[in-house]
Amino acid sequence: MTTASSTTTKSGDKRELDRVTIRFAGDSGDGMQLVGSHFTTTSAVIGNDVQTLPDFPAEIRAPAGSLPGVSAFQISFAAEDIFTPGDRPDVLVAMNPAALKANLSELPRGATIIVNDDEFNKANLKKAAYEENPLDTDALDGFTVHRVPITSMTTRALEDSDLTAQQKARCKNFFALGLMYWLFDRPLDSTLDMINEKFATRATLREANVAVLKAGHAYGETTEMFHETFHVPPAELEPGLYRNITGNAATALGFLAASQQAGTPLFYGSYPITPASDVLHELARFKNFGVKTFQAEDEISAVCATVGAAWGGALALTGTSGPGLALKGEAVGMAVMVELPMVIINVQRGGPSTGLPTKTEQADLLQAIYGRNGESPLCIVAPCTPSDCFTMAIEAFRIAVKHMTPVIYLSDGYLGNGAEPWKIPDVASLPAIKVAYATQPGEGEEFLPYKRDEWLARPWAIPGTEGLEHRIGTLEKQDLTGNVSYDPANHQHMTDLRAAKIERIADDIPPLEAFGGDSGELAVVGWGGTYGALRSAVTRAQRRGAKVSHIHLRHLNPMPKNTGELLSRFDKVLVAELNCGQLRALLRAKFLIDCAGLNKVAGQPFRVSEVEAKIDELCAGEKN
Amino acid sequence: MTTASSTTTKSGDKRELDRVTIRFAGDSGDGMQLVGSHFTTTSAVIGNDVQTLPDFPAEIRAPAGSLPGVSAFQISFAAEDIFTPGDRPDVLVAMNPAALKANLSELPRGATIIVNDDEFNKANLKKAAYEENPLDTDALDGFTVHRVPITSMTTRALEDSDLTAQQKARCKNFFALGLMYWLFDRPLDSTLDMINEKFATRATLREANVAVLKAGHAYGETTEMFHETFHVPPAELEPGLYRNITGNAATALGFLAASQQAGTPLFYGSYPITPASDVLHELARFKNFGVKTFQAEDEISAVCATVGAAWGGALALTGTSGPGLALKGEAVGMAVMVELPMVIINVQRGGPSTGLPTKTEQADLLQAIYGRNGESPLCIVAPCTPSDCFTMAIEAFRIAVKHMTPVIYLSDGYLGNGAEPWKIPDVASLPAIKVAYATQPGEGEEFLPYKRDEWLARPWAIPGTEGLEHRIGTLEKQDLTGNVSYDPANHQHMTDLRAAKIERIADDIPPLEAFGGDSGELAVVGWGGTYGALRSAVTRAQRRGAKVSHIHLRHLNPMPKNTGELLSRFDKVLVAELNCGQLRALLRAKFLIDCAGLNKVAGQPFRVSEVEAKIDELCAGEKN
Amino acid sequence: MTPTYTRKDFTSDQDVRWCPGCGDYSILAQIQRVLPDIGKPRHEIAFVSGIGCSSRLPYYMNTYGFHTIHGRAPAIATGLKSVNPNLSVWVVTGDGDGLSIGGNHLLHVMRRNVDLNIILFNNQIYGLTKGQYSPTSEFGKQTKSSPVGNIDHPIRPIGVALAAEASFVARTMDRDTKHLQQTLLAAAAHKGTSFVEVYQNCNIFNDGAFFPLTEKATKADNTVVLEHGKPLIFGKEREKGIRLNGLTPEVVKLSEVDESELLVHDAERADPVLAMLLDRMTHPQFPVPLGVFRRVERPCYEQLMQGQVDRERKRKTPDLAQVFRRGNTWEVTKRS
Amino acid sequence: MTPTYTRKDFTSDQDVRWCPGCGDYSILAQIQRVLPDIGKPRHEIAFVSGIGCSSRLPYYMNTYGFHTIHGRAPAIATGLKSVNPNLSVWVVTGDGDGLSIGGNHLLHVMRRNVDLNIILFNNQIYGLTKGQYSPTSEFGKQTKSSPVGNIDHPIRPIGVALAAEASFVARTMDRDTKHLQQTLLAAAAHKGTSFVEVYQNCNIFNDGAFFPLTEKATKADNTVVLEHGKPLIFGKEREKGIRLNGLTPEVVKLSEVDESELLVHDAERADPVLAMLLDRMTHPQFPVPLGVFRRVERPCYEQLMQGQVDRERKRKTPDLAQVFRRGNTWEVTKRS
Ligand SMILES: Cc1ncc(C[n+]2csc(CCOP(=O)(O)OP(=O)(O)O)c2C)c(N)n1
Ligand SMILES: Cc1ncc(C[n+]2csc(CCOP(=O)(O)OP(=O)(O)O)c2C)c(N)n1
Ligand code: SF4
Ligand code: SF4
Ligand SMILES: [Mg+2]
Ligand SMILES: [Mg+2]
Repeated sequence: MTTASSTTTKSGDKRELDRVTIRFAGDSGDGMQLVGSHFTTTSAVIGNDVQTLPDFPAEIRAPAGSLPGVSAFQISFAAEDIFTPGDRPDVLVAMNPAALKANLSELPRGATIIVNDDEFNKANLKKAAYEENPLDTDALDGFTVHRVPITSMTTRALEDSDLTAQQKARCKNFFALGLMYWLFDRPLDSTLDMINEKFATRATLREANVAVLKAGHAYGETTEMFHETFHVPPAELEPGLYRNITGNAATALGFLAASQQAGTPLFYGSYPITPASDVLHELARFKNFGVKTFQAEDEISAVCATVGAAWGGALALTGTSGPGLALKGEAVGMAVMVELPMVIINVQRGGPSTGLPTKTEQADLLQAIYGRNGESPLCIVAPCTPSDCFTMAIEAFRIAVKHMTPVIYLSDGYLGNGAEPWKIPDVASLPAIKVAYATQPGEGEEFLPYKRDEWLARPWAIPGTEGLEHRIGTLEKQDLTGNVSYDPANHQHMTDLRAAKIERIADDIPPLEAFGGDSGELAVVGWGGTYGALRSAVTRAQRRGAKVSHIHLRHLNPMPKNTGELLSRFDKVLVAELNCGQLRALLRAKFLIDCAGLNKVAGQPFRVSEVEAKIDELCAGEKN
Repeated sequence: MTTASSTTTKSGDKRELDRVTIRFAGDSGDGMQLVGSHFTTTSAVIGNDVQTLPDFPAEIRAPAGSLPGVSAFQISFAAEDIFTPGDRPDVLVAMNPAALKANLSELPRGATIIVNDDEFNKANLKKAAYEENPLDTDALDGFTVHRVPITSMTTRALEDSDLTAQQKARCKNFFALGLMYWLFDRPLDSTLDMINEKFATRATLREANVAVLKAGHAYGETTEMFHETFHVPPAELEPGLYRNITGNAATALGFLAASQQAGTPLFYGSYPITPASDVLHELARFKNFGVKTFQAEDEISAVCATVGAAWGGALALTGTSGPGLALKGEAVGMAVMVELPMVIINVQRGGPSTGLPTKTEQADLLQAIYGRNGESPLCIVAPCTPSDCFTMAIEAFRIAVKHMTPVIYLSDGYLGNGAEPWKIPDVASLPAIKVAYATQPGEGEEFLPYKRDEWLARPWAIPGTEGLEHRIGTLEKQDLTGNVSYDPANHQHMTDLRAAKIERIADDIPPLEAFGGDSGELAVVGWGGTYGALRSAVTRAQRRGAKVSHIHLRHLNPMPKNTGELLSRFDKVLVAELNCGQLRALLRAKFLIDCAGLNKVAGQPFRVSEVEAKIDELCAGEKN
Repeated sequence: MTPTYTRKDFTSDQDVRWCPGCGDYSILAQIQRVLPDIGKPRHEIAFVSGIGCSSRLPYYMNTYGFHTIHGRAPAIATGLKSVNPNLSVWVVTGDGDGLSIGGNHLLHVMRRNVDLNIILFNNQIYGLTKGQYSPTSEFGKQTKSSPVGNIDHPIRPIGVALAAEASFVARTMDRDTKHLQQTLLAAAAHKGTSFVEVYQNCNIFNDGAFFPLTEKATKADNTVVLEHGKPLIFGKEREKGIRLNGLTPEVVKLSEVDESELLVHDAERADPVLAMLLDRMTHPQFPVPLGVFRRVERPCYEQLMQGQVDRERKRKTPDLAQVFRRGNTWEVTKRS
Repeated sequence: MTPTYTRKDFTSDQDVRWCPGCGDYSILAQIQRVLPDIGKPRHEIAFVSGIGCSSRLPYYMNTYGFHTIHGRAPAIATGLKSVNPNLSVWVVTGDGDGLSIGGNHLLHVMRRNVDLNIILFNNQIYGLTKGQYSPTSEFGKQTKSSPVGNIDHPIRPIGVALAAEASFVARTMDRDTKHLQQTLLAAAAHKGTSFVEVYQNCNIFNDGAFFPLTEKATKADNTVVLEHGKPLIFGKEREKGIRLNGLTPEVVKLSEVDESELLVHDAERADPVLAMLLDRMTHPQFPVPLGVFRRVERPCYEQLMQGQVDRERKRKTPDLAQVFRRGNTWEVTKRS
């Protein structure tokens, strides 16, 4: 509703808007993630572009009603292409005082707040450390506040139900959802379908949820609390079949697809860790595709088993988050040395150490590049949106198998847990991955396990193949034969070869493109999950006439060949990332370009406005 | 003898030389390391400056007489200050064909070769893969070859001894040593003393070794094989008491001294690994100083126990080599998060992965800086000579304790195993390390475990202290209290504080100095164990009139405050390191200075001549 | 002199953040209840934990505390205890933290017999990461990471401790607050590594895993309490016992078999064979043994370590200057 | 059909680089001798090792081989076997590699019962790193890293394997080439993890550690060979035996005690209690048991894994397009 360019036309009592951002906030037990995802699907189904941001506060359920126990889900839906879940919510639904307190500072003045009035009692106010009821003071001046007795209305709606009092109370999220559906002019069908499906065999629960959802909707319609409702028309999206997908799910599907495209079974070795665990959960459900998941005793075992699986000829995948990647370092070095193809997923989270496990960050880039002993080059790719997780997963294995190298796939908590509409690809149109194991050499020919092809890749010679018996190992190896070699010149040669092999991948990836002019005053450079915020900010600045382009790296090592040249065509370069300047350091070292940095390490994604402000600062001349 | 500036004056039949480099080479079982160290001590005792380079070929004893079984020890001794064990030996002592073959390519034309003629038999030639006896072909044309029947002379010298035949054969290294003492005009006393001490209670062995040593000496004197002997007069060294010391021993002594200076017992948690194990062996012998050594079940346990010891108030030290540092990454991140003082030794070796365990390399610098998840800054220091290992060990703990941070101490195989004369410091002159544990706060004051001093260091509050009970942990912590905090602004703040704390150390270390002019045509920048080679090469170039200076970093993170400014005063900067350009990347990223690189990854130190050649290339204008 | 404490003295100012109903609350409460009785001033007590729901415990204790990284608490505690043997050091870990990623450290700390009290909260699930199977989860269990069933054969915590020759090995349960307290006190009193497995209910991801053992109606028939020197008798009416048939235990009725024929528990037996045999008794074939399986004396690691220091100190006076001068030295004088 | 091989077929072209006299040579030779008889073509055999002297073995085998990193071979082998259950996979490890840094992987691979043949070369020392004490080194041992004596209580490899419920557990010695061969063959024949501890002499850093057990003069009195179903008899004249007194073994003379009273070995007993008891018999109080301690059948990990895949495949036809469309979908059409 605060969208700068929103055009508002009265149509009866409905106001038309370009974009709205809503945040549902409540206790961890209040089911906020669930209503969030219902709202998302409904909005997507009616054709809005949608972006979401779940926000789990901590790993364990904190005491009900407390500040650390607040769980939130933000969704932005729009009549145009959008790239982020919105900087600040236009509407906050606060199911209790703690939810209000934890989120109030995020709201822009003028925002709408809907509170569950019933929960603003003494006990809950105290748990949220409110001395006075904020609804009764001037604390909320400047906001439009609606006090809705959600709990009691829910109970009333379930008077005739056989549910226990506790079960009834648990339904209140659907009351809030129904109310929001009414307010934002959304149909109930999709949610009703899902309720029917989920509770197919549990009639009492099904009926209760339906009743409460409808009660919420009816409440909006019948009370006079809301003077107008809002309508966000469908966005102009690429035609096709869509579903909503989180980055972690897209990652799992991407790797599943890679395995199908390669005609080679997927092996996933992993140890649970937030926020990467969902990839394990997803892949474990695809055993019918030949996927084998190995829940290891730790991350070291997980990566080592994956190296073993790679040796055995599988599409070998391991996955983890920050601290787990630190543990895998030594074994990833082994994979570099023996030159076997595999992919290492790292869903980055807040660090250092255990850090902020449920929060997002991009501070593992340099760990990915350098976090091993010795000169140990490998390839790094990073998806940039939840959907792109699918695409880059396939790309990661394409490179791994063709170039016989481990590839680190850098996702992050924001991508992994965030969801967006995904245009379901046509299976037939997916890129092919060519797997060609070495075969027995011809008569008189010798098999050389470290002989290289034009990409400097060595053969993938898997145990079980007749005539290729050979030994690999982690000591330095003689060129061609792979035998142990302590020869100084050989070590130099092999070090150079390993580096050249990775560099050569640059010939096999698309050039970097600028969104906006190919030259100009400012290039905003990013990588990974900040894509949406950067694209939005750049788009807005461009609309205001700034000569700014957005350049987003999805291949981080090697970088596309034209990277230095492209950047050098801009007067200024701004590298925006959720760390203290890691990509910036790489670009400065590689290209000696004086990049500025926009850096944030707060466990939160960029706000579009933060990026915009920085762009304005750097493009001072062009300000409109 | 090939020293460029050697002045040769005839004095009787003795020729005077400035500098000589000898390499003893034989089978692993031939005791080459032992005679090498005797020769070193003797040379040092008579006042030469000495530098040595042991060269173990592999970790396990290869079959006797085989090429992989060759073990060598190179020593350079001079009448002037020297910084390296010499590029190429003037004299090679080859105890068997394999030793000749393995080392021949290292010899400059004109070098002297002394072979143990007895061992050039069919069997041994075959083991060394010689088709013909090289002594009988023209393979050694251009060298001065002396064929000495060392084995049989040794046996003859021991005719009357009660030793077994095998024991007798083992003495032959002392024959070679005696011969070299004669040739280079060195006294036998120091070696005789050592033999007497070592075999104090084993008369037969004592007498045998003495007899053979003298026989070798006599052989030189009585045969007419050698036409002249050589004399290298004493060097002008700083007056004082000296001993010979390896970098690993100096490291151990430095940390022992740090503990004494801090008045705090040393805890060393380690897991054996080449080439760091010697530090464990050394420290295990200092239990009488209160040193506690813990041989852990792995590197992770070693570093974790060390974190526990740091928490408990000890001077907490852990040590390893390359792959071990990779394993320690996660736990080092923990130390960063809880801000406890400790030192992590990494004696770098050839990588990646298991790599070349007995060879030297400098390829773990970026692993040290970035090898952990999240933004995880810490301090890094690197000694530059075996003696400097002592100095920088104390410096490491001075910083760790004062700034409450883990410090990584980057040694390498070349420093660790190499030896040089060490001017024994006066204990009273050693720098103080001030340890001040937190004490109970005054009445009404609150103890805040994350309150900082002017260096941004938090208090060191150790369990057992009354009134300071508090909790630390690896989740992000609230400023001041250290309680768990998920607050975004706090995370940013703490991230910034951790970074600022490390940056502030720059105010507490000496500025970087240039050897040579403070500005000029070329700065040769290095770090760690390449010091000697770089200093020699720069000195030579300076003598030839080049405007080149040598700048050596011993503090790598943070760097001295004047680093960028100093480098910018040179037309060109050359960063020479035994990796693919790691310091260079840092300097380019930090200062946007277009540094050139001299890089070598061959498991071997720089040759002075290699560095000189590169200097000449870059200073083409000044070439004389 | 140790002050007189109450439970409150061991309660920190941090809000406890476990799911309502979690078994961890009881374990925390019993720890806080017994600590006043272990004879240590509060500032000489330290709690070290790894990562997991259970590992949050140190935050709630008003002692020294360290919430470290996943699986490594035994190693960190080893370092702490080595440099300050006077502390009472407690390690809090979970079935995942202690037996999955941390299995090796656990094994080695126990064989070294570092004087620690290790409390392993066994809920047979990964709680903190929201419900994957753990090394103690039953074969075939369906969880988030094993939607068609766990294929890992579960590990026995007590068996691992015994293989490491831990000098004190016991098992107790969150819901039996008395037995839990007794066991914690016995662990604290023991010099050397005390390993205590606590059956703990995770009511969110693995509710009821131990109900047959913990609930009033079934407890007496499904558990047997081990007491040193006493025969193994159990059942609601204490009407059943355990008899050994060769190396095989069997359940007998006391109406049919005389008490004198029953297996008598010997926790102090030098070798751990009896304890190992008892550990093999599992539900539902047997009642599950609770109590102290083994309690033997052997030298503690930190004492041995300190002992070497003390002996060496007596043998060789520490003299830095002398150590510097070890080996061959020579004097360089100013050349004229 | 498997070709007929000789030892030579299993010898690679690489020079063997152990110290002359090292026990590793014999183990290598016996492995090469028995491989022709395991019924596998050479290209279906893979050797995986960690780091250590022993772990160099794969380089010398003309099969597939992988010299990996320290301690991790069991995990790497698990991955390999998981994706290709048809291979015969051998893990070569040392007492340091397998029980120190790699202890946890060893434990977990055995409880999972991955069908591997694990050969642990126990020389009670770190050979490759030149002589530090290992987890199996005796208490008090002086080594480079323990100049005044090792204070770690040694670990029993067999005990750890049994605690992990390994399905095949055996011990043999480098110098008894026949017994070594037999044991290797038995290990190869077993489906599931076979764990074989081999006493191995490191003549450089720990010479003679097992001489009382391996040398002709003393061997018969200091070892007892376990044979399934046979009583435990030993001694130069087979004049001694082992009898059980309750849970305690005792050495008896056959001149005084009838053979029928002796303990009869049962390697196939369902629970590992007897094997655990036997593992406690140590020199010099008892003869050291050699042979197969335990051999039981339980499902292998890789089979269970493959079984789930096969079952799921039958249950749900894999259809990528359908999986993509899981959950709620909607169609976006071109707006007019
Ligand atoms: C290195 C690392 N790997 C994985 C994780 C994720 N993780 C945290 S706790 C945990 C397991 C928790 O299970 P358990 O130890 O049984 O404790 P519970 O939560 O059940 O008390 C895992 C896998 C982590 N924090 N660090
Ligand atoms: C991560 C890592 N830590 C340490 C080492 C050093 N290391 C190599 S082998 C070894 C122990 C060898 O002992 P063991 O496994 O008993 O084998 P052995 O040499 O006795 O056959 C050690 C500590 C290493 N290579 N990698
Ligand atoms: S998830 Fe389970 S173990 Fe963790 S706090 Fe909740 S109930 Fe307890
Ligand atoms: S060091 Fe010992 S184990 Fe290693 S090769 Fe030599 S004798 Fe064998
Ligand atoms: Mg658990
Ligand atoms: Mg060993």
